[in-house]
Amino acid sequence: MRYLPHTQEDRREMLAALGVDHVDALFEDVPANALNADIDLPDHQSEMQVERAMARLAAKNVDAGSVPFFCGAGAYRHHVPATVDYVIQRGEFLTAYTPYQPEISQGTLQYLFEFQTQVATLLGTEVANASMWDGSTATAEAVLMARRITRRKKAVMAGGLHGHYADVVGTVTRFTDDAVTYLEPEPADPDAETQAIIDQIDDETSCVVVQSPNMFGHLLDLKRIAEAAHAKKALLIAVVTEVVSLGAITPPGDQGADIVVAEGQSLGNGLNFGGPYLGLFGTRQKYVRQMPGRVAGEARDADGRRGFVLTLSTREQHIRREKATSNICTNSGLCALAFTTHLSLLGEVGLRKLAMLNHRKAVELRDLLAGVPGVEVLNETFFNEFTLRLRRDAAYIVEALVERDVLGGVPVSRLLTKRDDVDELLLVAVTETVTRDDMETLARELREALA
Amino acid sequence: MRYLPHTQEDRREMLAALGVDHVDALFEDVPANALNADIDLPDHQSEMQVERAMARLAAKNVDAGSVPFFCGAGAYRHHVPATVDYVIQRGEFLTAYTPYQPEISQGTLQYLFEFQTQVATLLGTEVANASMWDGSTATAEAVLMARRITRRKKAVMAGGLHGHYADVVGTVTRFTDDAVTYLEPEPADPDAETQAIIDQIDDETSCVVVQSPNMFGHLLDLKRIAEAAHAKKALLIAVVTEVVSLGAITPPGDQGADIVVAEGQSLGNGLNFGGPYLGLFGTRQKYVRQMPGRVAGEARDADGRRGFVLTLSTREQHIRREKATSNICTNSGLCALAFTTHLSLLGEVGLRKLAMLNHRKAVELRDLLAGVPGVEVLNETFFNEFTLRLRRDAAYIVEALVERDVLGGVPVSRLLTKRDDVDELLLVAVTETVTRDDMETLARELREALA
Amino acid sequence: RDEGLIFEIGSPAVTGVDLEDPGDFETALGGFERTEPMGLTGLSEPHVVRHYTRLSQKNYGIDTGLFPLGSCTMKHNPRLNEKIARLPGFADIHPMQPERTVQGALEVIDTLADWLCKLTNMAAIAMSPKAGAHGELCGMMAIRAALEHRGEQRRTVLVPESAHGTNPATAVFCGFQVKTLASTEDGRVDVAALKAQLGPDVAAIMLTNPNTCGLFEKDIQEIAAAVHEAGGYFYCDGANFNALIGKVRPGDLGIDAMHFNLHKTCSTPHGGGGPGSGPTVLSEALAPFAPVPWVEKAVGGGLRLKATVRDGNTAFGRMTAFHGQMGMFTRALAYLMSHGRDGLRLVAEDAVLNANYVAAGLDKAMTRTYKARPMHEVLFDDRFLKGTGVDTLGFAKALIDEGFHPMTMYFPLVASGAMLIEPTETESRRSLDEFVFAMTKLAEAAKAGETERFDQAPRFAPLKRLDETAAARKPVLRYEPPAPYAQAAE
Amino acid sequence: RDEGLIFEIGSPAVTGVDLEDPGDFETALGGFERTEPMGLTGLSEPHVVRHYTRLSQKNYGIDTGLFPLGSCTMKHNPRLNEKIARLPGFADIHPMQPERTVQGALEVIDTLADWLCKLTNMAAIAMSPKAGAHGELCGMMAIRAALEHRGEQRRTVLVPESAHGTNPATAVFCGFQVKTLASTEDGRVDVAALKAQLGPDVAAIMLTNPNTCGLFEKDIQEIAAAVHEAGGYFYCDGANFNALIGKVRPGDLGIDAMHFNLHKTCSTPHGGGGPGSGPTVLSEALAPFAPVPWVEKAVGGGLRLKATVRDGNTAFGRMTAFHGQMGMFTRALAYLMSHGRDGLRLVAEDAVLNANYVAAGLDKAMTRTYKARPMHEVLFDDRFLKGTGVDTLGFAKALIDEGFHPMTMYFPLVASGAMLIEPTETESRRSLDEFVFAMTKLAEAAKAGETERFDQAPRFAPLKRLDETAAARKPVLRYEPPAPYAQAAE
Repeated sequence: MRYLPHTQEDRREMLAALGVDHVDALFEDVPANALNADIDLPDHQSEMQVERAMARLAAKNVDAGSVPFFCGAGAYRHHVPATVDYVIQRGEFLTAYTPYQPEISQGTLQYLFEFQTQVATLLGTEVANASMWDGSTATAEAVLMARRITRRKKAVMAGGLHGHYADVVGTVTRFTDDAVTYLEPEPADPDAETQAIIDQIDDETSCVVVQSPNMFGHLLDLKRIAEAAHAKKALLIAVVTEVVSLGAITPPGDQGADIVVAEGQSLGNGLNFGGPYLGLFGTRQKYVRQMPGRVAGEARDADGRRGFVLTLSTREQHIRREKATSNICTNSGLCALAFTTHLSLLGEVGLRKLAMLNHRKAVELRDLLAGVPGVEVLNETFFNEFTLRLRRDAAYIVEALVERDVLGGVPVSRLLTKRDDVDELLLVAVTETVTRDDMETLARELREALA
Repeated sequence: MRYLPHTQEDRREMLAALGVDHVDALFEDVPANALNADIDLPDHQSEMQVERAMARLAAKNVDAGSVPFFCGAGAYRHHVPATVDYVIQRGEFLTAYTPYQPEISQGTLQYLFEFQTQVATLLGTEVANASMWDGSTATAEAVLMARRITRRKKAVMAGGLHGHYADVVGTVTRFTDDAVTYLEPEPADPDAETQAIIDQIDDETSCVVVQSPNMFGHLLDLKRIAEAAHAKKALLIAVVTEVVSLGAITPPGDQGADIVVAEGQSLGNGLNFGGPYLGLFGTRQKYVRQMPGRVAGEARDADGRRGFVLTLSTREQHIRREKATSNICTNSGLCALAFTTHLSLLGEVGLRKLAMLNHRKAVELRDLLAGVPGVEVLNETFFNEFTLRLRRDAAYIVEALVERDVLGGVPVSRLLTKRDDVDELLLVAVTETVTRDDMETLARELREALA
Repeated sequence: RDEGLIFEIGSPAVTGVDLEDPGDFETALGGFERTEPMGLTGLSEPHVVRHYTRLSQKNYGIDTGLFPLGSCTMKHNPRLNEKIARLPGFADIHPMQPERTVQGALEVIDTLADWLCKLTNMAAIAMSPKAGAHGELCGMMAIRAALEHRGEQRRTVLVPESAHGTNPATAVFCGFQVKTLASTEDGRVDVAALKAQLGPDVAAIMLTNPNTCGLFEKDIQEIAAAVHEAGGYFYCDGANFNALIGKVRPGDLGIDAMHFNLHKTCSTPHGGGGPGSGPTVLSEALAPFAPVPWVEKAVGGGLRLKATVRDGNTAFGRMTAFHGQMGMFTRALAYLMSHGRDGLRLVAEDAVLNANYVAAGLDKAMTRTYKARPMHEVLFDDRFLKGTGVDTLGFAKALIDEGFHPMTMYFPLVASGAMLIEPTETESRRSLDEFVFAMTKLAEAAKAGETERFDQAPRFAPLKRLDETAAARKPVLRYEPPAPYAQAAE
Repeated sequence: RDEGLIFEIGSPAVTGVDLEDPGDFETALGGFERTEPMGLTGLSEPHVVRHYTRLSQKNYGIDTGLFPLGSCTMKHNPRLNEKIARLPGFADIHPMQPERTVQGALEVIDTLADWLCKLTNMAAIAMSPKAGAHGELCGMMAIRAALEHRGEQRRTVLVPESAHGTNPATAVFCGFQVKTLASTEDGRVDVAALKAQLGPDVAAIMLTNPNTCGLFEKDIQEIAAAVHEAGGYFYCDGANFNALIGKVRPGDLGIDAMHFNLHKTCSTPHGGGGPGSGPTVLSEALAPFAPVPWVEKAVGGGLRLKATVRDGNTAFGRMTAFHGQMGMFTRALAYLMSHGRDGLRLVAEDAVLNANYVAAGLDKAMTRTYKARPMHEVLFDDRFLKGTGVDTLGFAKALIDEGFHPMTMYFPLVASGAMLIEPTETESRRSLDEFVFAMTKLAEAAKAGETERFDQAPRFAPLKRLDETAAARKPVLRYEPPAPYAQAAE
């Protein structure tokens, strides 16, 4: 076995040194009836065999790069510079442990500190943590954090919150006494969504959870909602599923959100069929000790040199055990590295340009699709994704587009699995990787599929 | 431009600091008629655009991994462990300069020292250098070295020497007064080849250049040739184009060769359409100061610690200029790293197993193809490649096999471009990457193509 | 040498990415355009590479040396797995693509699920948990859902003092109350005391096996039977599964749920703190409550993704937006296939052999907490340092100067100044010998009163000892640009 | 910390590769089987990764810092190019596959050839040379072939003293004799003296432009005309083409041949000493003599590889077994396309700007050899060190302690204690400022008599100063296992 350094002779000698003659003697405390059961699995394979088998599986999938591609809904296909992938593959990053020993972990700690600064800047918050698992779990953590801060139980989920995010919040609060209210989706009317949120805020409300751009692509007036929430001493939790949008849009923190969570996959991280992704989490300085997850902070070494350490660990499970702010332990370190490397490459000018390029392409596609018979564009505002109401069932049309070698978007019915009234809605996303040709192909094939 | 760090403002300020107002002032010594000519080339492109354009070109090729594949003739498709590619991509290796500053180049120097030891061990020579460009140029260098040692002008090229290698020797000696004799190929009779070589050795002979396994796959009795050469004080230069064979075969050095050159591509390095490859070069200790190319040697630092340096540089062009043993400067450092990493992974047991596996598969294929009507196997001995005499033109058959999605081997006519009597000869190579299925496919398709 | 922060070495005007110019067009941002400068900086590509290369060189990783971190299983991370995870057919597919365009991906999930179930002899598996702690949550939620389904209100979860902190944290996260389980002198659960603690309010026990003292809970089948008889469930923390893989199936021990840490046992890289992956196996009793989504055979052939809970099944919910850590699944499956049944058994055997070898090697110099045969890790305490003026922290930091990462310190809490050592199976005998030699040398130095080398350790690391207390007192969590001169002058 | 050799840390019994067992079979090796043990050692995969990772950390590279190596053009190596070169369609194709299965590869060669010809305004190009020195050989052989074709016996090649050592070595390799070309006080070729040296035996001149003093040979067109008039050819060493790319076309200056160093100008990585790549452009006069193979349009469409010389063309031969450094071609083409016409001109401008900026920055502390405006590199000599007791070598090694790679030393030979500095265009202003600061600090220290810091330099590198003289006196070029005890005891 290529990963196991011992020869049979090594094993024999080491066992002899331990005074036992068979390795099973080392498993003496295991009940005999549970030792060495025969397991119905194949024996070891060479690197070449494994690579071939896995490559065969990979080849059974239609990768996004091989066809015109318009899927979004919380996962976006952006171009990731080759530099990013090089950086995260360096063994000193890839094979490092959680940086509990700061003297030999400054590489990880410094990039986390830089990452936190970039994230806080992007989200418009005072501080940010060192990452969460993804946007959806970060959202659930935010709801629990709001409860700790406000000591109130009622959480209000906006109708435009990503359906799966709402499900995750529902799951995490299922066995607590939190009272979660789910508002109706308003696929075509963001003002109605906003009003419904505001109407729900009362003196019992811990937080409102609002996504903007929302699941349907509409931009919401977070400032108005923040004011309404703050009037009742409730918190606004803002959710962003496409972090590139923050290169073009005023960040939720600047609009008054108390906690901002985001899915950071768009920068530095590939689609990966949904994971690993990267939860971003920012909040106000005053709430920092209620914040879940790890944080890196500045420190000095014995010689007075600047360095970084994991800090505020008294919030965390390995110190505080059952009183921890969260059970989260391993987070998304390497995804955070990919994110911060990509963002360091982009810089402010690059991120703004990238965001506006995404938006311009979306505007272009909107114009193209608006002319397709049987298609109604529901959005007046959007960033790089918008909703179509089709003449026919969206899932059916998406399947028809597959036949035409186009991955045409995400049917809303896949996000709101419990509803029957969204079957004709299709989410269409565009990024800088989409060409004019791709867009024209979509318009043409959609026209034919709907005909 | 993503690779250029200056902003326009930087450039302006730096020019101002230099007291000039336009960059062209820095090019004041260039004749005006030669400055800033318009060049008919496209402007810069984004990473994504370049990647797409290059990927489109790559997709126009039939890569070896996608079809049953039997090409050899001096370039072999072996499985290279992913570890090797990781190691050579580490920036500290990839982006290092030639290790002239040993204190900050111990990484490169130590692996070169290890490489030289492995190469000398494999070739059966006392010493080896730190690599040449490829097997063919190493062969030409060996001929020139033999002349320096023997002060004789006659070099004899065996009939079984790879046709392109013989061409390279011919080119390098074209403008010198070396007298090179090229013997007739004996595709079916290695004994005749051996005898012809021995018959050519006389008191004027500087060296005989003999490949084994030869171009047709036959194994030659180098010991007999070495004895004949040494009797006349001529040198035997042995050439190996498939270095994996040395895991199974007694090395040329042990058979009496004075200089052994080899193509090292098979270990660690991909096919790469012919380059970069890796020339291996070994010889006797007593000839070391006539040896071309760089060498790493052991040294001590000021504290007495062991280290490594480039040594014997008084042979080299940067010191000795027109009196240098060779004009070679840059060699194949990174390819040598790939080679030594792969060989360190294999170790002795792995290399032997790999070699015997290659040989076993070749034996298997020989048995299969021997039964195909219209095919005559010319070899009694071989390692992982042998020669077929076909009922029809081999180049034609290879084209016919392409239609059947098989890359069926290399027609000898591509190696011996000046001859008309080799058109029906086909070289067929097998490595550990070839499956039983692949072999059966070749046998079947060949049967049909010849029918 | 210090490396500046990107905010210090970069510039707001620089970018290392070339992009098409968006040009002028009529936006649809509804007046929410970002207008203010953000304050981000950029670097050209050459300087990005250099910045992160230099940072990386300040890190220690498995690639640079042995990681004796007990309960963390830091083993070799094969590059093959990195290569496979990057195949476009895996890396460049969207979670919401139509199912027939991702049959290979579903097959990866399905195949990995099959391997993990067979290796544990368990009925079902939830693949979506994003990390070990998330897997714990999954298991405990399944237990809550099962209890709810039975109409029971049990609220107590028994956890030993030696447990990972995530265990009690997770239990509380699901609305349980935690009670500490008593242990015996020899470092294992006190079965008699456990039985006394069982009752109608006990929902579950959470054990780690081998436990965090490195000992196999030899009465585990008796414990499982007692818990089941009392109407509770048995959650097993899978962090230490490396001692058992291919050799012992937890399902044969009577457990109801166990998470994997794919980034420990299955070598998907730790990455400086993630991403992890926490698939969680479930017993027949808990299987109906597994969260969505899961992969199942489709009626017309092929595989489908079951992601909706509307048709009356008993899934307890959804744990994450998509289907789990696909990027880790491909790596883990490649790892498992590479070893195979025969190789995985060797993994467990060598892991246990190595820990025993190190234990024996260190017994002369250090004080082992429990006499019992260790499994894949071994627990020492600070008795051998008594009176030397050296504490566990100083001892561990001095190990850095010897070229090793420190062992796990002050955990588990049951030992005074605990030092928990886990070498893993990917270390050679030579490397174990070097480690034992270094530890022995340090122990001798401590006993010889060379306190300075411990107090000042590490001396040869990129930085000297960092003041973590001061850092926590007034946390600085982001870079703030220095005040402009004018402002500073005020 | 020292890292043992693989022969010390490995074992003959260990392998890090799993292979199918070949089993028993009847071999066809004709009695030449290897029977003796070889003496190679193997390491498991984890330890291979660790060994080479640790070795790599003892290296300096462009990724870790600035490389002020004059005439070596060490610039940023984009990772995009590494990714592209590894596409299976490029990396996994055989040089002898049928042409129609490698049309994309032939297109890469053809397109790169077109770029290089256009950037130089030259008629033709030989793509197969494997490195710069090989390209020089190609150019000089083309000249020999052209002379032979003209029936002339010219044997003299004029080379300035400041030339790279490869120039005279190559000329001799082709059977020429080398004569040294006179230079003027200001560091350039003495045109009048050159004209006087021209005659019926002069086959060619070999110049570098900008020359190795960093100066542009401003009389180059006059020189070219004179050489041509005298019946000779003009070989230009392309090592310094980075100063001109996109900005000045050598063909407009009258040259007949020039090699590229793709690993310098076009950023294909230097790799610790290769692989390089040396495509060589040729004038109309030399084009007919270019070596095989080359890519040309096929009659029925597509591209073909012209590799045979049998049909009476004047190709001077074949330089290498296959078609050149394809792996470098893909990288170089990606580099050129990324920059484009506009970006390449900026490359030359920024390269020259940076050298001038550094030159100006160092003028206070050091002594510049020539007053003339430098191009992409600048030459200093050791006059500023006179009387300090510090020499160029000590000064350069002290730079290592400041975190930089030394500049080129003792080359060109025309300056006393030469220090040739080339920053390249991929360094930022900040990085140049840091370099100038470090150099100035060292110059001040030398002048202040702090000789110890130079004599003992480097102090902070992986090793102290190595004794190269002793190493060359009794060269140890391979590892020899220590004699067994028994033998040693004799």
